[in-house]
Amino acid sequence: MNEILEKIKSKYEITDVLQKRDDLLFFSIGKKLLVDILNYLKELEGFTHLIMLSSVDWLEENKFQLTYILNHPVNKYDIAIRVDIDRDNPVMDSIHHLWIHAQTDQREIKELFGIDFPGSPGVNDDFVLEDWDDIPPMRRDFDTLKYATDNFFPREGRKSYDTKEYMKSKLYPDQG
Amino acid sequence: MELTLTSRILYSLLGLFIVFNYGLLQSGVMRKIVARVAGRYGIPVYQSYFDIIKNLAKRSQITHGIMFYLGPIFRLGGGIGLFLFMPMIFGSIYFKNFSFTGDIVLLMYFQFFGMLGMALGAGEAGHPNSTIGISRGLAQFTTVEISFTLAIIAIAIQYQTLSVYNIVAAQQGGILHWTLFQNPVATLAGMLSFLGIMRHAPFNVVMAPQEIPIGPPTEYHSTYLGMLQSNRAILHIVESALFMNLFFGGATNWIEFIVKTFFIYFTTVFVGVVFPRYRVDQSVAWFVKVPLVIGVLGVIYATYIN
Amino acid sequence: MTRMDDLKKRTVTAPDGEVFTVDPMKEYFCDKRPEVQEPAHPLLEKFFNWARSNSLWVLGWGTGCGSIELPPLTTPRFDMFRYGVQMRPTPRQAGVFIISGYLAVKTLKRVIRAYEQMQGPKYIIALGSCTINGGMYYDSFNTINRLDHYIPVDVYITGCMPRPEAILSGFVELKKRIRAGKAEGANDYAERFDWYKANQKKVIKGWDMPDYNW
Amino acid sequence: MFNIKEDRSKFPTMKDDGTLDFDLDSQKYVKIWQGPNHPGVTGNMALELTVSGDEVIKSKTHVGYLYRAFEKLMERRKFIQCFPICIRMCVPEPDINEYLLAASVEELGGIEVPEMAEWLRTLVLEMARVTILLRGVPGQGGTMSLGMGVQWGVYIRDLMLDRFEELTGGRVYHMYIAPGGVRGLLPSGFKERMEEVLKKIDEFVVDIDNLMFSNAVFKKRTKGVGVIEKDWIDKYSVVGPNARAAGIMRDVRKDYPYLKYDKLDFEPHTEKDSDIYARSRVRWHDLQASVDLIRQIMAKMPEKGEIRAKTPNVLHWKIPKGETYKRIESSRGEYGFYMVTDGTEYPRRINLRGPSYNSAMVLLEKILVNANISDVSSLMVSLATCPPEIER
Repeated sequence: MNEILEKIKSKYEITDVLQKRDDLLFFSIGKKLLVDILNYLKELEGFTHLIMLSSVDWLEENKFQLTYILNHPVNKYDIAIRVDIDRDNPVMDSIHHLWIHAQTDQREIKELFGIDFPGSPGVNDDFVLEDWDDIPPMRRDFDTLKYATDNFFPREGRKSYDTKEYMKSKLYPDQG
Repeated sequence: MELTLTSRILYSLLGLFIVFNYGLLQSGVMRKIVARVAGRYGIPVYQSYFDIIKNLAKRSQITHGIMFYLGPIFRLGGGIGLFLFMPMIFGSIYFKNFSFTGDIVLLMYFQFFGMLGMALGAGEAGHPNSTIGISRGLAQFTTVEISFTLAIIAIAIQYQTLSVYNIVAAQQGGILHWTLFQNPVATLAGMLSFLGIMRHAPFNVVMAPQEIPIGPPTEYHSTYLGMLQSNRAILHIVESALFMNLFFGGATNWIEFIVKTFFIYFTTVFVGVVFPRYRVDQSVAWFVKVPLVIGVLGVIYATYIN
Repeated sequence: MTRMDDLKKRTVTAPDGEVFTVDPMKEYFCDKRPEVQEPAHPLLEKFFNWARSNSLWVLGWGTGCGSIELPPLTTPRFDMFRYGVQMRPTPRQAGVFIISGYLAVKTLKRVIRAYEQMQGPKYIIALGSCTINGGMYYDSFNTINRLDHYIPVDVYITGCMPRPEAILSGFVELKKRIRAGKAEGANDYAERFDWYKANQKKVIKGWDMPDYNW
Repeated sequence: MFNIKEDRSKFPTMKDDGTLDFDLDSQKYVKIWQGPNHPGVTGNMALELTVSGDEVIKSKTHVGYLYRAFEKLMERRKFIQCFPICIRMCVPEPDINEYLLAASVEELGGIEVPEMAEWLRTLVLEMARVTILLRGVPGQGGTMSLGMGVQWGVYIRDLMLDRFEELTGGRVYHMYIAPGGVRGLLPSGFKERMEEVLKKIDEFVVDIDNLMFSNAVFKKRTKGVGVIEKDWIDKYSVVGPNARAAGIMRDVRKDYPYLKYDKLDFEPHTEKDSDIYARSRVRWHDLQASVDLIRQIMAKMPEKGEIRAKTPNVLHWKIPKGETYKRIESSRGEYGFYMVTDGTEYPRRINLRGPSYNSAMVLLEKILVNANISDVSSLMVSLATCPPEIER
């Protein structure tokens, strides 16, 4: 696993490398270099199997993080590449030419996070939601409880406590 | 003594009533047998009565047009027509129905008449699944007719008659006189086509629930469905009675009638339980290959021994 | 909205060259308000209800996670056929509709469409707490919280996925309600139709069909 | 003897990039929805089929009918509260989600799972695989109206659910695997009762072989239908039994051994011709392998042992910032779990990737082209799609 890391370090400028386990490696890369490092890993290094493309919303640092997890079926280890995209104009170039099934991931991320992948086939189709007019729901600034209580008819009598306060009041009632 | 026309009609209606009730109970028994193969008790035997009463008791129903309304009527007409022109009990003047007038060609016409009427009615329903089911049903039924007509020709050559009444008369007198033993090849062709007529498992692509949810009758409900169900009960018994008269020597009393039709119909259920379903092109290809050859051999065999 | 172009008015040239216009909104649906269907003469209605209760035809569509407990009902151990219950694939012929658990908004639109296509006295069995107060998904933006605001429900069965025995007891409970003549969900839907439709339209935004289409 | 000149004038012409050019308004094609309410669909998933005659020209998969926004809800719940909601992701096989969440939380939280707990987790995972395969293997015949096999299979699945109920208290959702270990030891006499159920499954395996696999009509309907070529395996990232049916060995239990699989000897079966028959044949061998695995586990498992590691108070458990990808071999293939934590009590992001995500969307749309309408539901069941896995 280390010689792969050395080769990548020599070729591309990657930051905060994390050697998770002996067969899992995380590292971040610039947005521009992503497509050709994927191409390089897929064609030359034998990472032919794209497991997943997922995205994490770091609201505090005002950025999205896209994670591409690749797998090497012969030597049996994985590489996860993180890319940071700023939240204001979330656009990323598509990789459906490398793996055809990536278009489904990109379609889901477009609908649920609002990150656009221009050129990916069928990226604007409905994936899961139908006639959705609010902001993309998986973003952290979308409050799902408020949306549910406004639109659907919550039945009265359902009270949910915050576990910490509730436990404290139960265990130490005298402290108030 | 000859019966007057009105008493003949009344006795035919009595025969129809017996056949209708026997059909409902028999379909209950058949579904219980299929359930027992799966290891469970299955529906109560009289469940078909509940289903028909419930369907007739539905409060609302919609119609897609006049032909949609006439579909089940044609289907029921085909079933009852098949019943009327065939002797239920050979020898008894009461349950001879009107078999002296019609012959086997009229019966085959009624067989196809019911399916055509249903096809037109279901076509008007406008549901894509029913139109697909119709095209499959008619395509399959035409190839089923091949081996059935060849078996009929073999019998006609052998007994020199087309009237069902005389065919049954020629088979009286002991088991060895049945067509089963006179011309076993034609009987085999007939029974293979019977599988196709009854549309049980290897050939039930017409009402295939997993592919096109129940094909033609998708849009039929409440009273239409009640009519279709009662026709299915009558048709099963009358079809097996037709095959009983042609190949297994007819019936001289009701007990023999019930026993024979039960076992004839049981063969299709017996085959259907353990077989998955052919696609339409495969079932059409199968009917043109195997039963066709057997039918031709049956005709040759009939001309040879005659 | 790629989905909507199927329902727009368009002119089509048939293979034999004849040109005609197709207006899907009028031709594909037939919209007429549902009206209350009066029960027949009391004595006859008692007999009909007895027959209806003994022949429950369930629509074979598992809308939620509870539908994994429906196949065991057809096996020798539970065998719902002894109660005269049977699965039917088309909503036209079904009489009972089992909403098995939570209901996404996208499924709710299809459930309403299937419910309105069912005929005559029709009954709804709702499984689990997700149909009562949203259950575990009370805070999800895509699942409804109270089913009875959208379609009239006859029998609720408890259990976060009720066991097959519980579903069988639900069928027996439904039989009692039918025989007692209290299972009039269809008429209730017809009487309070506007209230139901307002609730449905509040949740389903792209309502591209007439109000009541059967 | 007489050659029929193939008249394909009615059918659409093939464009250069391999797709067909047809316009829906030319009245030659029918659009049929094999939609959410369809007995042939293995869950709530809609196939929008464009059909010319009996042949499917184009198919588009619509999902979202079972969407409950799991990942959004899990961001609002503490780690221990995520367990009940995480299992309800895929109904026929819930235990794999339980193990994946527990394993991720333990890896990020830095907790060592004791020996006995790992044995029990392996046992529960193999029992879950047997439960889903008992319905999956005969289910292939069920799409062709071979109802008998499905009834026998689902009945024996019920007996296995009794063992689950005995061990964990729940029939389908078990909540047995908790962060740090498992919730309880085997009840006394469990092994004998499990042996009875395994004997019944062995009989069922022979019955289904006679009833379904050696049935002439079943062979005619499945051999050579829905073939997946070898180079599609990487292009569409096909995993699990679908890949093994094409001759490529993809089994997470062998490639990345987790729990106790390195101590058990089993050999995943591979076929060559990768059509519907081969895929159901591979799943049939998987069923037997799992039954044999359960016997091995129960033989090698120590009697007593510490079953739960010490975890901090689960209500205020803060897991340090980190991310991990855990994978497991579900009955349908590699099932992955990507979790990101940001040091608070709530997970920052949990993303689950099941094998149906790729096989039911893009691969199914490719296989269905030029398929007969009757084969659509058998093709979908042969890929072992589980629709809630796609939209979670």
